[in-house]
Formats: sequence, structure tokens, C-alpha cells
Amino acid sequence: MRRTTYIQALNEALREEMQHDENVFLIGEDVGHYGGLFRVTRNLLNEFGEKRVLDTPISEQAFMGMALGAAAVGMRPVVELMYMDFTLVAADQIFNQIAKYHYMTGGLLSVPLVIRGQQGGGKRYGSQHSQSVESLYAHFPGIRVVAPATPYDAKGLLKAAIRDDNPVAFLEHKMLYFTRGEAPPPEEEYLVPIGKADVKRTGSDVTIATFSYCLLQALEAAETLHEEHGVDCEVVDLRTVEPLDTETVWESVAKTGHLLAVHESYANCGVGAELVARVYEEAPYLLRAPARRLGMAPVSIPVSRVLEEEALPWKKDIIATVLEMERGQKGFRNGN
Amino acid sequence: MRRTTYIQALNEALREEMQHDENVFLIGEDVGHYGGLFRVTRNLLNEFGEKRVLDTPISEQAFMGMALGAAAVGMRPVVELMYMDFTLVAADQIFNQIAKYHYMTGGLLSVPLVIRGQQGGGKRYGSQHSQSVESLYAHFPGIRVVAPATPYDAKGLLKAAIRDDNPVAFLEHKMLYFTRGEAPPPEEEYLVPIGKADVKRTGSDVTIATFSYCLLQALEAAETLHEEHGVDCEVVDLRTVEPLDTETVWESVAKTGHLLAVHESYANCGVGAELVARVYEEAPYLLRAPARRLGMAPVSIPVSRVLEEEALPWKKDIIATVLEMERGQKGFRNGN
Amino acid sequence: MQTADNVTEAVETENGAAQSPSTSEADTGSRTPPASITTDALPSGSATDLDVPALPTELLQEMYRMALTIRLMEEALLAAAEEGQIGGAMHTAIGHEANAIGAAYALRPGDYVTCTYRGHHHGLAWGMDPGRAIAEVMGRSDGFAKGKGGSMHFVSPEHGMMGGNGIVAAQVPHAAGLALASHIRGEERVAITFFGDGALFQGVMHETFNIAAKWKLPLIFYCENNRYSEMTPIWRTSSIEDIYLFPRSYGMNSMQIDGNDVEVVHAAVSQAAERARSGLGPTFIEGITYRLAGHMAGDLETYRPQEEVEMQQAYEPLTVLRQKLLARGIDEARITAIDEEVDEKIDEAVAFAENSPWPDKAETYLDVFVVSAEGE
Amino acid sequence: MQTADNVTEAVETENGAAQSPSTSEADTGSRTPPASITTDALPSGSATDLDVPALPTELLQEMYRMALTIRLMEEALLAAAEEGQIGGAMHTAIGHEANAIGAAYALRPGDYVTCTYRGHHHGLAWGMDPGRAIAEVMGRSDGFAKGKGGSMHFVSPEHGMMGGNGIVAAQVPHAAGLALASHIRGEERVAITFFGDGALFQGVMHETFNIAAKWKLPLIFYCENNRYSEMTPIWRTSSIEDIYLFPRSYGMNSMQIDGNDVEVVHAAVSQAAERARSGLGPTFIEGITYRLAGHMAGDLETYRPQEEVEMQQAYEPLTVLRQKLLARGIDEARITAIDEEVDEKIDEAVAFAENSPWPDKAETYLDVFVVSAEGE
Ligand SMILES: Cc1ncc(C[n+]2csc(CCOP(=O)(O)OP(=O)(O)O)c2C)c(N)n1
Ligand SMILES: Cc1ncc(C[n+]2csc(CCOP(=O)(O)OP(=O)(O)O)c2C)c(N)n1
Ligand SMILES: [Mg+2]
Ligand SMILES: [Mg+2]
Repeated sequence: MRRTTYIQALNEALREEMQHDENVFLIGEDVGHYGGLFRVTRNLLNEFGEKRVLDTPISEQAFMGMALGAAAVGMRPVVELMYMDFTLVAADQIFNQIAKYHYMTGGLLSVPLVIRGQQGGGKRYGSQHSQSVESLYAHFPGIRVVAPATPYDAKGLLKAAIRDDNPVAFLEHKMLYFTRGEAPPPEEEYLVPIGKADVKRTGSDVTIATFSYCLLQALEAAETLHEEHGVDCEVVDLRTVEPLDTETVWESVAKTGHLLAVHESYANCGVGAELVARVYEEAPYLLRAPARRLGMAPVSIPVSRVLEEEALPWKKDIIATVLEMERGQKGFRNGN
Repeated sequence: MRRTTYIQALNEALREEMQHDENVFLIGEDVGHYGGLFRVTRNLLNEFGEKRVLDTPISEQAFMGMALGAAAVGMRPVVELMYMDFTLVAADQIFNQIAKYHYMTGGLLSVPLVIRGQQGGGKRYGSQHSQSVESLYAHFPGIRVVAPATPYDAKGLLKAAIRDDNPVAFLEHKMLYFTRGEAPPPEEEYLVPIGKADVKRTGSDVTIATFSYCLLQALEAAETLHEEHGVDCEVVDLRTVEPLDTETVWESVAKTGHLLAVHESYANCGVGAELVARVYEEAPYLLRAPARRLGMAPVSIPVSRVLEEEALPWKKDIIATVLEMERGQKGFRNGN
Repeated sequence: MQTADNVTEAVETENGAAQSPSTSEADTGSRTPPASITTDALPSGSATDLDVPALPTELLQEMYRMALTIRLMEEALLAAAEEGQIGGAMHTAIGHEANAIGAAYALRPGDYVTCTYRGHHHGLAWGMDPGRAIAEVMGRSDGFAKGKGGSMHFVSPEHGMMGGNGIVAAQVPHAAGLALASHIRGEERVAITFFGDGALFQGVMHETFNIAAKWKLPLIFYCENNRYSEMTPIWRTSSIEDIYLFPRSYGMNSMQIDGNDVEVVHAAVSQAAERARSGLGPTFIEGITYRLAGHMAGDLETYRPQEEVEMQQAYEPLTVLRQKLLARGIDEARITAIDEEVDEKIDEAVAFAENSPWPDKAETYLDVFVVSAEGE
Repeated sequence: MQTADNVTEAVETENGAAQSPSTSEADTGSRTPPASITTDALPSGSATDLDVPALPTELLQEMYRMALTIRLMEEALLAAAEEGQIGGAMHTAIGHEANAIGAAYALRPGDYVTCTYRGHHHGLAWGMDPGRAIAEVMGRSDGFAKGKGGSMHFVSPEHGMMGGNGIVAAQVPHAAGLALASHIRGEERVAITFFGDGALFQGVMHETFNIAAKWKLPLIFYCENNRYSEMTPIWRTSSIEDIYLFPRSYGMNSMQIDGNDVEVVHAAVSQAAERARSGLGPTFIEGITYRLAGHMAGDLETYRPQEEVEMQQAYEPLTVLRQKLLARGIDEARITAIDEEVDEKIDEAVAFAENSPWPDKAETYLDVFVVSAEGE
């Protein structure tokens, strides 16, 4: 296996799917001639032409709605939102239309399309360019939500998302774009199934269920917790937020007895709260202590480096929360 | 005390606040000459004139943004969304702008405005006119969320919302509009504080935390549970969804040992999941059995009467869930 | 606090909103309405140099049959709504029929249409069966969308009907997307989208104007200007009187026509479709029309004088069509025969719908996601 | 899977997006750009019969000082960004200065302004202190918004600056709301809102046009047309060449002017403000300008030929202002004195910002809600 960047993995996935199915087309701001603000769609206009790589004006509502229309007759649009924050600009088309179209038409029409773009904090973009939207997307039924953390998963899941007959929100993270990881070369095609979590680190004491850039933070936190505190975390990469692969998570919790869900969208009414609610619905008996969740602090994501760091639910907070879980309980550790 | 309808209570609150503060004005579709599709703003144009009751074109993004601008210089706009589903049309202005404005300006500006309108199912309005949006609003920090269930609370909370220096989403429910309840006459002014829950039925076995129309469903369910199953529910009317008055809820759970959160927005990443997550963060020791939540089924709210009934998390489901909680546990009942 | 009684009362007040008593008089705003709305079917600026060929009498007869079918279905639906058989917001197209019919007959099989919550006339004109349409509105299992979409979401892909919509203007970019699909695939299909006068003030409309004009999409924007948005007259919210001027600023072909005359509509849509198919891009058509019934079932119509409605009876599509038939030598007897035939057909359709079973509860949970093997 | 190393790499690649290497050539689309962008400062249709009175020499000198202050602050910010002192997306106004300055001096204290993420020039022209402005961009506690808003959210109510915005066109209805407040209160204040050429294709812009025109709000729409939206030239996305024609369809007063000439801008905004204050409603001004630097810090500008940028140097605001001063008899020495004075001022401002403490962590949790006694 070779090593590739996250961006390169996405670019390959798009190219391969455009070759694989002539119904696939790209639409969004700067995606064509410039190749995308973050260069994810680079060179694809040259290869596939102006009918399949469409540079739009700054009209998110219109081009999102157009994606629905085209998808309804079997095209497979991949819509880029330059920042996933702009979800809110096109929210009616996304949540009132795309998410509902299959249902409202009694199944007569389906809208296989992908909404993709980067999100997240860590680069001082401030309140309107740093939000994570996975919980928002997950709240509305009818749209799958995928948020891979590695180049391997990113490529395989983007290909799967494009082939899926449902609308899929494909959430990238600006901190992941230049990360590298192993992936098979282009000639070895693979898909990563939507809806399957992946254990990225095994451990015996606490299950950390997370995804996207928080996965990397959780893995780092796990190392520190292990080295400095003797706590052994199992890190489950959910990869897909809707549907949640609770089976894999519960399997892990069966072993550790502890669950901490971590994500970068707001904690309040977030995916973490959802996972906590579900474990008590479906498998409370697995828990040896209260399940916990961690998300973005309830503030509008400040620009200042020190403030942004404070608001993000990253390594430091993960470590602190796991240690809090430990302090609250005798016999916390299963291993060593 | 006289009896009044929910609509009448709202209309009185608006009139009184417009009299009380000349900065208060109303803006929205059909709110002026017609008096509002649901007649909540009836006669106010006659009394206050065209400068304070503004009939807009169907331009939710623009008039929502205009409310922000006017509020930033001390006006107190009350914006009517004809259906709260249209939140999604104006989502950028609501969540990227209004909710964040105080924070992004480092506290230099504040935007005291109210976004009000009716929501909810039960009248066969279908996917795009029946959603409940409290969980959506609560997810974003910076905006208070209020959802009263009785005419008394509706009047007192709407007045408090208009006087609050923060943006407030004031969520009415179409099934509540023609309900009646006691309220003091106009000459006896009162406010109901934002952020305070109210125990609407005392009981010993299970705490049902809910709000808006689900409160009425919960009260009915409690009667049935009591009469037919001997289960005694305490029903806490949250009234405010952001901030949550967890103190009052935990106080109740301290007594009952059981918590069921019920709301009409989607269960997934909803306020119910949030309440479950919080009880395990803040007061897990109060619980004698897993906390539960109940929300709208994950479907796009169908028109057909039988299907809509099935999707709604109402009386029948509340009863079933409480009985499920009971079945799961010996010594469930505290009382009789 | 409420008692259980109150709750029941609320549950049973279907369409309570619209039926609640009104005290407002017809508009008495400080600004006055333009004269056209009370004196004539068309505002002053409506003259158009559109060439309107006479349609074959046979076709006019078919159109009359269709217009009556729509009209009688709408009336049956209003009656059913009053009985409580239909909930939610049901918007009838009484008075709007010609817009849909003229357009439908001007287009080809394979073309696409999207419309609004006021979409019954489009559905029928595009070939949807009245029985199944009524069943849909009533939420029965034989409805096109199995009762899930209801009145606001008419849909039938086999007829090219790609969906009504509950959100003002949301269906407009959908049609642009359909046109884009045709464009990308190099097909000859055109898309037409219907919307009301109020939709001009939703931003997405203008976003779509620009893209459609720039990309020369095979798209027809059809505005059914009935001079009201819900209870508010258009003159109170529009900065200009003639809506068809907006798209002109995008360099788009745009015209204002008599939307109550099927021949005029047919000519306009034919021309627009021809332009679209030959790569000349989109056309905007403002069809001046009038909604003879309330905005939705239960509307008490306190916001407009009754004389205004009565004045419009002279220009409404069925009247116009009857006049055309008489002028073509079709006699009263023949027309009456059609009337009876349609009447019977609608009775049957209502009976069909009323006998259609309720959907199974399990249906609630289906169609959220497509269940398919691909990609997984 | 990533190693911890990769993570660190990603963390440190500030502005990585824009700095990633590019392979695309300058635009080679099938459609060609209009000649104006490479041959002249103004597109063809730009002639305007606006009466442009000469401004006092004293004022022009002040404007020059302001333009240079903005320019040097922007350059200092770009340098700081390159050093990693500034993150996120920082958009400078190099080349845009005259639009802000001409407008600011044409309006009165008490008037309101909203702008975009490209708002440094408006901030300074409206009187904000460069030291505190830089501190804000750097996220320091002395920033106007205590480092919370940063470059995209310039704000200072005491100067009438009511906020920049990260969402294209979102600030436009805010200004309409400010104008509405003035209208309701019967005040003489006007509001001006700045936006780019790309903002014309956000629906909310058109929604606001209609309302502002209909309600005759005291509002000035000011479009800084720099011919690009991020990396895409306007001719590739706009259905028409002359943007100022869009608002005309709303019956709005609208003009296209040379946005690089402070006297022209001043005259246009003065006229618009006068109209607004006397109840004649909004005006749209398209100021033709050019962004000499990248869209944002780190932009490699592969999407436009270097010659285009060079050609524009002849028309850019500082050049134009210097020419004006020379023509008025202000000699090189006097200009150099100003240059040195401003240079020093900006050095001091940078030093002030760099010495400004970081905000306290506790600050993170403040300003989410207003803490007040009222209403509770
Ligand atoms: C975005 C949005 N805002 C408001 C509404 C509520 N609403 C439904 S129909 C309507 C009036 C539409 O008027 P018009 O476009 O003229 O169409 P008509 O109903 O007259 O056919 C309104 C405001 C809606 N459905 N969607
Ligand atoms: C709604 C929205 N879409 C996209 C963006 C990303 N974006 C930021 S600036 C910009 C270009 C804006 O161009 P223009 O309006 O011409 O202003 P300029 O930057 O040229 O001053 C874009 C697309 C955004 N901030 N908001
Ligand atoms: Mg209308
Ligand atoms: Mg620009």
C-alpha cells in the first residue's frame, strides 16, 4: 500500500466514480476551473469537461435544489459546499426537500446525491466557518451522514456514498486534508460500507466512540492515557453517523463497561447525547458507570487561538473526561 | 381568573408589550391587514399602525435578517414564521447570524428579538408543515427556546421573551391554539420567567419531562396510567427548552427514580437525548432504572391520518414506554 | 391548565386556522390596489405580441373536458374537506385550470413538470387519474404517494409530474435540475415549473433565474399570477406592478399573457418549449389568472370584496372555454353531454377514493431510505 | 491510518487550503472573458451622468492618508498571516480602498454600515483604530470584539460599524433592518451595506431589493465589483454583464461608477444618501474596482494572468489619489511626509496588537447570552 493524503484520496474517489458512472457530475463554487478551494476536485474539469464539472455562482439554495432535480431522474450529483457551515444557507433544500423527497413521494422518486465539504475548527476560521454539522444532519431522517477520518476510509466511503441510492452528507474536516495514510493504489478498487464502524485501537477500560478529526484526537488521548495514567482505551471510529453502528459500539462496551462519545458538533442535542440515550435504551446492562459524551462547548466558536482551543472538545478534554470517569469509580480498570 | 384561548393569550401578550415598549414591532407574512393566518396578530395593525405591524412578501431570509438589524439598535422585533418549518428557509439568518451575533461582536451588539410561530403535527399538514423544531434551535448556542403548553404560560412567557435581551424562539403548537385555560385578566400583568419548569401533575413513580402539546398528551397518559395501571406519574412541564431547568427535573427524579423525556421533534439528536445525557452527567445516582426519551418517529411526517398518528410520540406511546419501564423493573412503583 | 375536553376540541377543529372567525375587513391599507384587479382580467401592461394560432376544435373540446374534470374534482375535494375527510392545508386550483391545461398540451411526453402545493390542476392535466389523486389527498393507500404526500405533493414520474411542494419556490430549482439533467445528457426534454406571484420574492427564484439564463437550460418558468399570496394582495408586497419584468433583468425571454385562455397559454408554452429545445435557454411566462376559491379549504375570504370575485367570473377558464366551443359551433347539448360525463367520472373517482383502504401502519416506516443492494 | 506526526503537520499548515500548489492555468473555459477586464478599469457600460463635484484638497489629503493607512495595515496583516500570527480566512481590501473611503466621508455620524468578511477598509474608513483592528484580526484581547470575531467580523457600534459577515450577502438584510429602525423611529439615519459582485446571486439580496424598494427604506446598496468571486470571474457566473441592471428591475435607482475614484464614490453616495433621507428610498451603486491582492491570505492567484493585475495598477485608488493630489499642487515631498507618518502609525499599530494580551480562557464562555435582569 502507498501513502496518500486525505485530499488526494477524495480526488481519486471522485475521478473513479465519474469514470465508473456517467451520471455522476460535480457542482459547486470554484470546483471546475480552479479545482475547488481545497483542491479536492482538481483536474477533473480537464478530464470530464464542463458538462460534468459545473462552476456555479454563489447560489447554494439553487444548486442544491438543482441537484435534487437531476438526481430524481437518475443523475448522481456530488455537490460541494465550500464550508459545511453553508448548509444553513441551503437548509430548506437539504432538510425540507432532499431528506424528505423519497418519503413524500411515497417512494416514487429517490434522490441519490452527495453533499460534501469540509467543516470543523482548529484553524481560527471563526463562528461561521468552523462548525461541525453532523448532529444537525443526523436529526433529520432521510439523509445518511458519513464522516471518515483516514484517507483509506475517505476514499472508500466517498465511492460508496456516490453509489448509494440515498442522499448522503459526506463530511470532511479541514484538519484532515493534509494528513496522510495508507491506501491501495487506484487499480485496486475498494469500497467502505456506509454504516459500519471500525475499531481503530483496542483497549480494555473505556470505549471512546468518535469519528472525523476527533478520532485522531482520541487516538492521541488514548496514548497519553495509557502511558501516563495506565488507562487503556478502545477507540471506535464510527465513520458513519447515520445510521449509527451501535452493534460495534455495544460490542466494545461489553468489554470495557464504559462509554464516552466524542464529536466536534455542539454537545447539546448532539450525536453524543444520542449515543448515550441509545445505550440506555438498548444495552444499559453493559455499563459499569454512567455513559458520557463530549462535544463543542456551547459557544459560537471564537477566532482567537486560545479561545478556540478552549472551546474544542479535543485531546485535553477527552483525557480529562476519561479521568473523571475513572475517579468516579472504584475498579475502573479492567486490564493491567 | 377568566378562561381564554391560547391564541387570545398570545394576542394579548403582543398588544400589552407593544403598548409597554414602542420598540416592539411585528413583522411577517399576513400579520398586518389579515391579522395572521392563525389570527394571533389580529387587530394589532388597527391599533398600532403600519409602521409597527409589517406585512412582508414571502421573503423569510430578508425579514429575518432585517429583524437582526433592527434589534441591533434596540428595536424589539417579533417575527412571525407562518409555520416553524420555514425556519429552514431562514436558517442562515437564524443560526449563523442571530444566534451568534452577540458572541461574534464580543458582546458589543445584542439582538433582542422573538421568532414565533406554530409547529407540530396532528392536523395532517404533512412533511413540510408539521415539524417540531425545538431540538434544532436548542442545538445552536445563543438562542433561547420557549414552548409553553397553556394559555397562562403562553402569555407570560411571550411577554418575558419580548423583554428578554436575547433572541428567543417562541414555539407554539397548532393543536394548542384553540385550547382554553385560566389566565388573569389583562389589567393584572404577569410574566412567566424563561428557564423555569413547572410541575403540572405530581406523582411518585415516574417523572415525565415534556413541554408544548406533548404536555397535554402526557397528562392524559398519566391519567390512564393511574386509572388503568396504578402507575403514578409526575409530569414536569419544562416550558423552556433552552436553558433546561434540570434542577426542577432532578428534584422530581429524586422522588420518582425514573425519567422519561417526551417531545415532538425527532428523537434522534433531540432534546430528550440531551436530557438523558445530562441526567447521567449530573445526577445518575437519582435513577433507579435507565432514563428514557421519546420523540417523533424518524420519518418525514406523512399526511395520511393513520400514518401521522403512528409517527407522533403521543399518549399511546407515552403509556407504552412507561409500562415498558415498569416491566423492566421490580419494585417500580414508589406509591400505593 | 387545559382539561381533556379542550384537547379534544383542538383535535377536532381541523383547518381551525382558516375557519376561525375574522374581523378584518377587505384590505383598507393606506396604499390602494391597482385598478386592473377590480376592473379587468388583465393588468394594463399585459398586451403581448405573441402569435396565438387557433387550436383544433377537437383539442379544445378535450381541454374543456379536462378543465371541467379539474373543476369538479376540486369542488368534490372542498366538500370532502368540509366533511373532515381531508386535513392540513388543501389549496384548490379553481380558476387556474387554463394555465395547467394550455401548458400540458403544449409539451411532450418525456418533458418534466414541478409545481406548488396548488398542484391538482397540473396533476390532472398531465394525466394523473382523478381517483388516485383524490385518494392521495384523503391519505388513502391508492394515492399516488400512498397517502404520504397528500394535496401539496402531487407526484407521478410516469406522467412527468416530478412533485408539488409545500415550500414556496422550492420546486423551481428542482425543475432547473431536471433541465440540467436533460442538458447534460443531450436530450430534447424540457422542464416547466409552476409557481405563484408570491414566489418571486423568495430568493431561490432569482438564484435560479441567473443560473438557468447563464447555462441556457431548457426550462420554462410559469408564474400563475392570481394577484394574491395567501391573504395578502401582490400589490402590497411587490415593488413593481408587472412581475414578468423581473426575469428580463437576467436577459431572459419573458412575457405576460392571459393565463385564463388555454389557446394563449398553449401558444406561449409552445414557443418557450421550442426555444428551450433549440438551445436558446429559458423563458418566463406570467399567466394572469385569478383564484376563484379561497387560498385553501376553509378560507373565509374576508380579505377581498365579493364583487371582485364575481367580476372575475366573466374571465374564468371554463367560461372562456365554453365560449370558444360555442363559437366553434359546438352546441349546448354537446357541452351538456360532456358535463354529465365528467360529473359521473368525478363521482366515480370520489367513490374510488373513499373505498380505498387506509394505508397499513407499517407503511409509516417505509420510504425513509431506499433499500438497495448497490454500494453496500 | 494517520500517525501523530500527520496530525501535527495538519495542525501547522495554517491556510493550507490556499497555499496548496495549484496546477490549473488561468481560466481557459470555453467562454471568453469580456474585453473590459483586461483592457480598461471600467466595463463598457459604465458611463454615468453623475455630477461629480471636486472635493476640497484638504479632504483629498485626508482621504489619501486613510487610503494609505488601510493599504499599509493590509500589507502588515498579510505579513503577519504569513508568519502564522493570523489564521482562518483573511481577506484584504488592497485595491478596494476608495469604495469605503468615498462612502464614509459622504455619510454622517449616526449612519449605519454593514459589510463583508472583506471589511478592513470599511472599519478604518469609519474610524476604527488600526491597532485595535489588527489586535482583533490576531485574536487579541484588545480587539474590538476581544478577538472573538476576527477579520471577518469587524464591528464598532460607536462608529456606526454594525458588523462584517462571513456569509455572502447575509449582512445585506441587516442593513435593511437598520434602515427600517430609522424609518420606524422617524430618524434621518441612513444605512449602507457593502458586498461583492458575487453576492448578487445569493437570493437574500433580491429579497432585500424588493422590500427596500417597496418600503422606500433609507438604504444604500454598495456593490464592490472586483470582477471575481474567490477564484471564479464574474463573467463565468453572471447571466448579464452589468450588475447594476438587476436592481433596476425593482424600480430602484441604480448606477455604475468608478469605485477606484474617491470623488466619484463620494458623489454617488452623497446623492444616494440625500435621496434616502428625503424619503425617496434605496439606491444601488456598483463601484467597479479591482482586488490587487489574492482573495485571501495565501491565495496563489493562479486563476488570473499577472498582466491583468499589472494593468490594473494604473487605475488603483492610491495611484489615482496621488495623481489628484499632484494635480492640486500637493508636491511629492508633502506626499512622502504623509507616507512616512502613516508608515510609522501602522508600525505602532502592529506593535500595539502584538503586545496585546491573549484573551483569558474564561472569555470563551462569555457573550453567548446577554446577562440582564430585565424580563426575568
Ligand atoms: C417559504 C414559505 N413561506 C411561506 C409559506 C406559506 N404560504 C403558503 S402559500 C403562500 C402564498 C403563496 O402565494 P403565491 O406564490 O402567489 O401562490 P398562490 O398560493 O397564490 O397560488 C404562503 C405565504 C410557504 N409555504 N413557504
Ligand atoms: C453563502 C456563502 N457561500 C460561499 C461563501 C464562500 N465565499 C467567501 S467569499 C466568496 C466570494 C465572494 O465574492 P464577491 O461577492 O464577489 O466578493 P469579493 O470576495 O470578491 O469581495 C465566497 C464564494 C460564503 N462565505 N458564503
Ligand atoms: Mg398568488
Ligand atoms: Mg468580487
